[in-house]
Formats: sequence, C-alpha cells, structure tokens
Amino acid sequence: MSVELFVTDKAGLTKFYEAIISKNETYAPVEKFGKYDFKRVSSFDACNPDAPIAQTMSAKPLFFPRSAKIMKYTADHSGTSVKETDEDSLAGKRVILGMKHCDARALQVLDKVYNWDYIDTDYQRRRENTVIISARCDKAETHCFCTSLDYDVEHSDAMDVAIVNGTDGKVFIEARTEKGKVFLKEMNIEQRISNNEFQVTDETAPAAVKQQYEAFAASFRLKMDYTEVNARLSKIFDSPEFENVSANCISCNTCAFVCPTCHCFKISDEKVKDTGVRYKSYDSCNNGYFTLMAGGHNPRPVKYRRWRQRALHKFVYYKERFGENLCVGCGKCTNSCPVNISIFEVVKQVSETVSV
Amino acid sequence: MMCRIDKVIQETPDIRTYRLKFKEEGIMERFNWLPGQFVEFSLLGSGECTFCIASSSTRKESFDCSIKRAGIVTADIHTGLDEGDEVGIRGPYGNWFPLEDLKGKNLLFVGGGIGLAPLRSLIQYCIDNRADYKDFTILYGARTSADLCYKDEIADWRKDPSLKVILTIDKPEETWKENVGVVPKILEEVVKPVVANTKVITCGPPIMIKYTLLSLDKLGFAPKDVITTLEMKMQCGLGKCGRCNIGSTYVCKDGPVFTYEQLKKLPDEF
Amino acid sequence: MEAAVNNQLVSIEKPEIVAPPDWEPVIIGILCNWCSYAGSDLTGTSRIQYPPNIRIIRVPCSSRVDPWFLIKSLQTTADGVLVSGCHPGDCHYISGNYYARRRFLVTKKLLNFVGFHENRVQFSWVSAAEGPKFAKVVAKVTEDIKKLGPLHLYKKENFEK
Amino acid sequence: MDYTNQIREIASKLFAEGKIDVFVGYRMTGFDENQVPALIRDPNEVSKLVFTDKSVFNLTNYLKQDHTRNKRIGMVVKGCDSRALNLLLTESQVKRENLHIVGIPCKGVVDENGNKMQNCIECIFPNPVVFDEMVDGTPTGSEAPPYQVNTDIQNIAAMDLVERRAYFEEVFESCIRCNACRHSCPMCYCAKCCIDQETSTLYHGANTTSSAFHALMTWSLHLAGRCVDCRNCEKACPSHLPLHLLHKWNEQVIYENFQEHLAGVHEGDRGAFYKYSMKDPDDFIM
Repeated sequence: MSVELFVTDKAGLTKFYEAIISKNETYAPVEKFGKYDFKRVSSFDACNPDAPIAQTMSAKPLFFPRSAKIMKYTADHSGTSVKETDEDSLAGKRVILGMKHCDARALQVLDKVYNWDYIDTDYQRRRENTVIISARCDKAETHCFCTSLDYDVEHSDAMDVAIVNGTDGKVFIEARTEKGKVFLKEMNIEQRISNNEFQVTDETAPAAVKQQYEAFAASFRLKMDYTEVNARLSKIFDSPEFENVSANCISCNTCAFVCPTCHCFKISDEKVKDTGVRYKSYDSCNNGYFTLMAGGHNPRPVKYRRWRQRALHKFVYYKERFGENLCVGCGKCTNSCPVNISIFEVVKQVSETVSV
Repeated sequence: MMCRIDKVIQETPDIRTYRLKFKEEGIMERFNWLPGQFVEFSLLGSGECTFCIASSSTRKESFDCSIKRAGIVTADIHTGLDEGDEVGIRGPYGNWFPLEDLKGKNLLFVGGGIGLAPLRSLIQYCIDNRADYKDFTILYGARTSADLCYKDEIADWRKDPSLKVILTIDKPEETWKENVGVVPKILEEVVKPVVANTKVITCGPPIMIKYTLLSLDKLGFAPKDVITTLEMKMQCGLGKCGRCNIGSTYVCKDGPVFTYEQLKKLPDEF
Repeated sequence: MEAAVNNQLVSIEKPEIVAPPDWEPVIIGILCNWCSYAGSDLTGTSRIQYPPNIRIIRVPCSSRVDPWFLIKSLQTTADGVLVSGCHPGDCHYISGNYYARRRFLVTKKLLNFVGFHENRVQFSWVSAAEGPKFAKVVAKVTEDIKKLGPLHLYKKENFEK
Repeated sequence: MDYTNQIREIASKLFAEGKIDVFVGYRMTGFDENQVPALIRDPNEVSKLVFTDKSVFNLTNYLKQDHTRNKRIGMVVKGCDSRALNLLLTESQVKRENLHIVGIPCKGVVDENGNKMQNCIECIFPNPVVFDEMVDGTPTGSEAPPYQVNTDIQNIAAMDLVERRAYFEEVFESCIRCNACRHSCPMCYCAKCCIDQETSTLYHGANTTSSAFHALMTWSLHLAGRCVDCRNCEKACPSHLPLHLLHKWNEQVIYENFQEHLAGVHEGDRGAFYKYSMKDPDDFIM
C-alpha cells in the first residue's frame, strides 16, 4: 500500500482541523461532566481531538447507535401501516476527529460480524460515508494493552488519515487508505503545501514516524504474549478460576456499554396510543436475564458463567469464528469499572492456571 | 411480510396452534422451508419472538406455528390474536434436519410438551415421503393428559399401522389408560428401541433433552445418530445480536438442529 | 405567569416549544376507587360540567400510585397529572393516603428541581360526596396546565409520526 | 487513616474462630494506588487486605450478590456504608446473625485525584451506626456535625426553571442507560428492577433522553428516604453524571418536611416512605 506522508506543525494542524470542521459534518470528542463523547461539532474550540482514552466514550454509537429505531408503525381505525425507519442522517458524508487507533480498529473487527450472512446495510452505509482521522497516541495509558494483541498497531489502516506527533513540534499527516487520499485532496492539500502550511516530507520522515511508534510501544505497562494466551484460553472453559476472578464483579454492565466492540443488542417495542417504535438498543451479556428464556430456562444463570462468556467471547470465540480478536485493548472497560476489574488481568490470571 | 391467521386451534390450556397464510398472493409459493427451521413472529407493540414451523413444506397451502403461553409476546399473541388477524413474519431462519441422512433409516421421534412442534414438521414430511424411510416410532410425553398437543393428529397417526405411537404422562390420572412416567424412563422400559440403522430425533424442555440424551447413550446409540433441536433466547435471528452464542456457534445460524455429537463439542451452556 | 408570546402558547419550561393553535392539554387523572372516583361519578350524575381534557385511571387507593406512574405519564403523553384520593383520615385502608401524601410531596419537589413547573403534577383530596369540588379541581388543573403550555418532554425524538 | 494492620488482625481472628466464611474488605489493585473490593475466603489471603483513605467503594453492595447469600460474612463498613447496612437489616435483606461488622471511624475517603470526596466533607455520620467491633477498639467516635445543605443543590436550586430544565436535559441526554448506577447501589436489591419488567406496559428499554428521564427519576424516587449518600452510583457511572443531585435534593426535602428523617440512622428505622406522621405538610394538596 502506498502511503502519502506530509509534515506540518501544531499551528498547521489546528488550521487543518478548523478547515475540516468548517467544510464537513464533523464529529469529535466534546466534554460533558468530565467525560468526552463524540458529538457533532461546529467549531474547533468546542472539541478536543486529543482527549485521553480513559475519559472518552467509544465512537461506536456513531455507527451502531445506542438505540436505533428499526421500525415505526401506526395502527388505528383505518388500518395498520408499518414504516421502516432510521432517521439518523445516513446519507451525508461525515468526518470523525480524535478517534484513537484502538477505537478505529474496533470498527474493523465489527465489520466481520456485520458483514457475515445478513449484511447490516445501515451500519455498512455509515461505515462507507465516514472518514476517520486518528491521532496516534504518544504514550500508553494505565490500562492500555493494544500492542499485546493480534493486530498491527503501527501500520493499522483502520483510520483513513493518521496523525503522528514527531519530535521538535513536527506533526506528520499520513493517508492510510484510498478514502484518506481522496479526502486529503478534497481538503486542498496541494494548496496548503503551496501556502507552506504543509510540507512534503523528505526521506527522514518514515524513520521519525517509526521512532515515535517505538517510544509509544515502549511506554506500555501491560504486555502479554497473545498467541500463548489465546491458545491457553481456548482450553480453559471449565476452569474454576473464573469464579474467583468474577467474585468482585457487581454485574453493572458498564463494561459492555463503553466497549468499542461489544455488539449485542436487544429489541424492544415502545408504544404510545396508536403509534409505536421498535428499537434496537445495547444490551450486555453480564445481565442476569440476557439469556433468560420465557419458559424460565437460563443457560447462564450465575455470574461467573456470564463473565466467562464475556471473556472467552472476546479472546477465543470471535477469533475462532471470524479470525480476529474481539478485544482491541483500549482499556475503556477497566477505566469505567466501579470495582476496577481489568480484563487484561483477568485473562492473564485465568490463562496462567493451565499449561499449554 | 404480513400473514393472516387462517385458523386458531387451542391444543392445550396454554398452547395454541396458529395456521398462517401470507396476506399477499404469491409469497406462499416462494416461501420455502424445511423441517426444523424457525420464523420470527412480530407483534406490533409487543416485540418479536422466534417459533419453529410446526408443519411440513409438503403441505404448502399454509403453515402452522404452535405457541405456548410463557412470556410477554406469547401472552400478547394468545390474548390478542384471533382468526382473521394479521401478524408480521420474518424467516425462515436456521438450519434443518438432515433429511438426506435420514433416508432409509428407522426413525425414532422423542418429544416432550411443546417440543413435538418441530418434530411434527418432520413427521409430516416423512409421512408424505413415506417410501424413503423405514419404521417410525413416536414417543410423546407431557405433564398431564391435558397438556398433550395435536391430539387429533395423533389419533390420525395411530390409524396408520406403519406408525407406532407411544404416549406418556408424568403422573397417573384416573382416566388415563396409557403409559405413566417421564419420557427417558418410558424410552428405556417400554419403547426399547432397536439401535441398528436407527436415527433418533428429540426435542422437548431442556431437562428432558438432557436425560433423554443420557438414556440414549445407555441404550447404545451413537452420538451422531441422535439429533436434537436446541432452544436458546434469540432476538434477531440473523447472527448479530449475540444472544444465542454458545461458544463460537450461533444457534440461530448454525442451529437450532444439532446432532448429539456436535453438542458434545460445544461448551456446556444450554 | 402568562406563558404566551404573540398570543401563542409556549412551554414555560422550554420557551422554544410553541403549541399548535388548536392545542389542548392532555391530563391524566389517577383517582382512588373509594372517594375520588365515586366523587367524579357524582359529578357526572349531577350533570356538572368539567373540562374534557382529563383521562381518568382508577386505582384502589392513592397510595397505590407509585411516583413512577407520574413520571411515566409525563414521559409519554401527558402535559399534566392529577392524583386524587380520600381526605386524610377517611382512607378505606385506614392510612394509605398518609403514605401517599409523603410521596407526592417529594415527587412534586423533585420534578420541580429537574425543571418542571410544580403545577404539572397536582394533588387533591376529593370525597365521594364532593361532586362539585371535583369539577372545580379539574377546571383549575386544566386552566393551570393551559397556562404552562405544552410539556413536550423530549417527545419529539420519540414518537413523531 | 490507615487501619490495614488492625483489619488483617481482626480478619485472621475471625477466620481462626470459625465465625465467618467470607471476609469482605479492600485490597490494592496491584497496578496503581487505587483499591478494589476483596472477597477473602482463604484465611491465608488475609494479608491482601488493606484500608486507607482510598477505600472508597461501599461494600454492602456485595450482600445482594448470589455468592454471598446465606454465608457468614465479615465486612468492613464506614459510616455511610453502615447506614446502608442498617437499612438492609431493617428491610430483612440480610440476617444479623450472619454478619460480623467491623466498623471504621471514618475520616473521609478521597477520589482518584487525591481530593476529599464532597460527600465526606459534608458527612454527618463518619462513625458506623451499627457494628460488632470498632477497628480501633473505641465504642464510638466524636459527635456528628449538624446537617448541611449541599452546595451543589443550592447552586441548582438558585437557577430558574428554564435553566434547570436545560441542565437536566443535558444530564438525561448523556445517560447511556447502562444501569450501572442501579447495580452498584447497595439499596437496589430487587431481583429484577420494575423499570426493566418487559411485561409491564410502563417498560421503556431504549436509550433516549426521555427514557433516561424516566429511568433516573423513577430510580431516585424509589430511593428517596433510603439513599445513604455513599455515591457508589456516581463512581460507577461511565458518563460521570451528577446523580447525587437527585438524591441529595430528595434527602433535603425529606429532612426538612418529615421530622428530620435521615436514612438508616437508627436500627429498625425504615425509609421515609414506609411511615407517616399526622404533621406532614398538607398545604400543597387541593
């Protein structure tokens, strides 16, 4: 894959962001109650593209809304009429700023489940219409472990345009996909170069980008050998250790709601008088009644079984089925967990109880 | 797709069979299913629910779904839907019984309660293709005699000398003249099936399936000759919502029909 | 406290919401079976007129009214809620309305705290003999709610046709 | 405030005497300065227990979990936790004889940034109201300071109606309906929450602003007169919503109107909505 690499400085980047926001339907992290969530922004000052992972919600709701209307109906004396609906603006082209690479990677993982068998067209359309601009982190946060997993963080093409902070205030801008290249053209990259806001890079640039990555990779506190852990976990279904690691869990479901890759949902009907809406909203496998059937049978009646499903679905089942690890190592669940259960620690602790 | 309810049959106090026809002409001809598959009922204002198709595609003028009153949607279906009403249908989803594998074999059907519904689809199919299959034995149990469904149809089956129908109820009743006891017990003590060249198809409440599989093991059936349909909470039926995951298997896509051999490989979560 | 701008009714809590010209408030009336429901019956049999905006729900006792019911009414269709029960001391179940009284106060204050006018939810004691009082209460509540304008509690995002 | 050694001693003593099956305390996360709840079943693991001013989470939440039901439990409680425990005892959720309560004369816990939590600054029950033994041996601590009106509440109450509605609309809009607040609340022990009853016509499961309004308001009203201000909900909220505003407001209304009622202070004292007085205000009723 050919790469287009440009270099600019902080001021040039800010101008670039401002131009993006003024020309496109842009979503970026906006602060509310000390937490950043991706919202539509109209000015650069309102958002913070460098929001830390720990304080930022996932951008997943922009593709898979927390509650999507899948159908509307009216039923009155004249009869019943059903309307397929999704009044989210699906048509327009959108740009997302400030998405971290783990968050972007999560979408690539989700593509697999949304595109097997039945293809979710709404999701598909949102994916196609979106340009992701992502800044690579400079330093790992407390619960990050993306480099320990099965994907290439350095050359990830999950984002369309990658931004890398070099040394001496240099900022590298790199188009990683065709969509990204087209987008940079649309943003008049050539004119910016002639204005001297951007420069074409010389041959030292790739080395500088690599250097930044190495410094970033060295800053991780959490490291594990993914292949080994995956191999161990796939034999561990009956391990009593799950009961120990899940003892602390209070089944609050936060982890699933903030997770960028959790994709389980529930379908519920809401009605008022003679109109109603059918919603598809997030659900969590940590819920006691997630698998409870109407007859009263529940395949996963106790907490450790639900925990096991969550951990193994992330690290084993999805890999078996779709060839990717469902966890992307962003650490959002651990950050949000009221009792600080770390999925990294859990997986590591459990996997250490068996030998390969 | 909207369906019109052609007929409602009250099978037992809490089970009703709905006979459905598509509202629009022509869909029925294109609506092809095989025994074992299921559809999603969609009731506006209440939600969606999966039900297996209880009739065979060989009798194609309409199709049946038997619904037991258990949860929210089913309660609304029972109270709200009557002959002439309309209901939304998606499907058919899931896999089906391995019809080719069954050819030329003796068939033993073991059903409990509402679990006869998917079997009924297969039984009808096999009756309509009688030449392809050898002996039939149907073992059907329920809690009480009132809970036995498809009573009329069972009477029809009994008239056919090539079908052996054995009924059982869990607890003795005064007027009941047939077997008394839970299905696995009757299976071992009364039916005493021939193992050779026989395939077993079983469906029922989870606890019944569990013990039936054990007694079939005891009787010497090979796991690959035992076929069952699983129940699991499902919402989308499309392999997205993640509810029916058992390990890396999606029951709604890879199931609901599994052989005992396949089940043994799955994590113990059903 | 006139909530009208240019002769158009606007929501008092959210001035950007303007009522359509033919707007009539929807009021949910939750009445206790033993006093207020009988009282409303008496109003009807005595042929006393009262505004038709009220939709009546009968409950066994005013203490059966979970604050949830009020919240849910406001969330879905209602612009206001009236809860009515027996006079203190007259409860069919001895003390139900005393318990209810506590809940009503807290509910009313909390709704006010999160930005709803306190007249959105109203309470009254109406006995089975007070037919005229019931008519007066309903008239007052309807008038109050009309002044407050439409509630429009996030309804737009939910159920627009 | 560091009672690590005393708690370890008490826990090993309890295990040695065979009085408990599980000891619920705190341990270090193992990677930073924060602490997580620890459910100790093995007497050899007692050395993991710690207690400092970072021991924030209200442990009484674990009394409603399946794996602690009907077990004999030793538990560390601070002042606010003990009020929750008191209410759970009153509401027959736990058996007193199954509990061995270790009281902490609490001087306030700190948040992630090391600042004293707001509810600890305003705390009026730093000492446990129910306990079997105090960690430092004292029977009870200093006199409680008088009830204070929360400053956040004052700020909100000073706004006008339109501003308040706008403020809370933002709160409800930011809610993602994960229900972590409810699950982390020690007082929410219903096997299935009423607002999750899909059979109910009042059910609203989708995540919209109005459903968040419905869920949070109902939740806070069901907790009115029972909330002990431990702020587990706020700590659990992934959107960092100021949930304490709703609870503190209710607490204040109840305190002012219903004979200075505070939840769980006295043994056998039920929530404010489970009792009544002839003197309750009546003037708002027509």
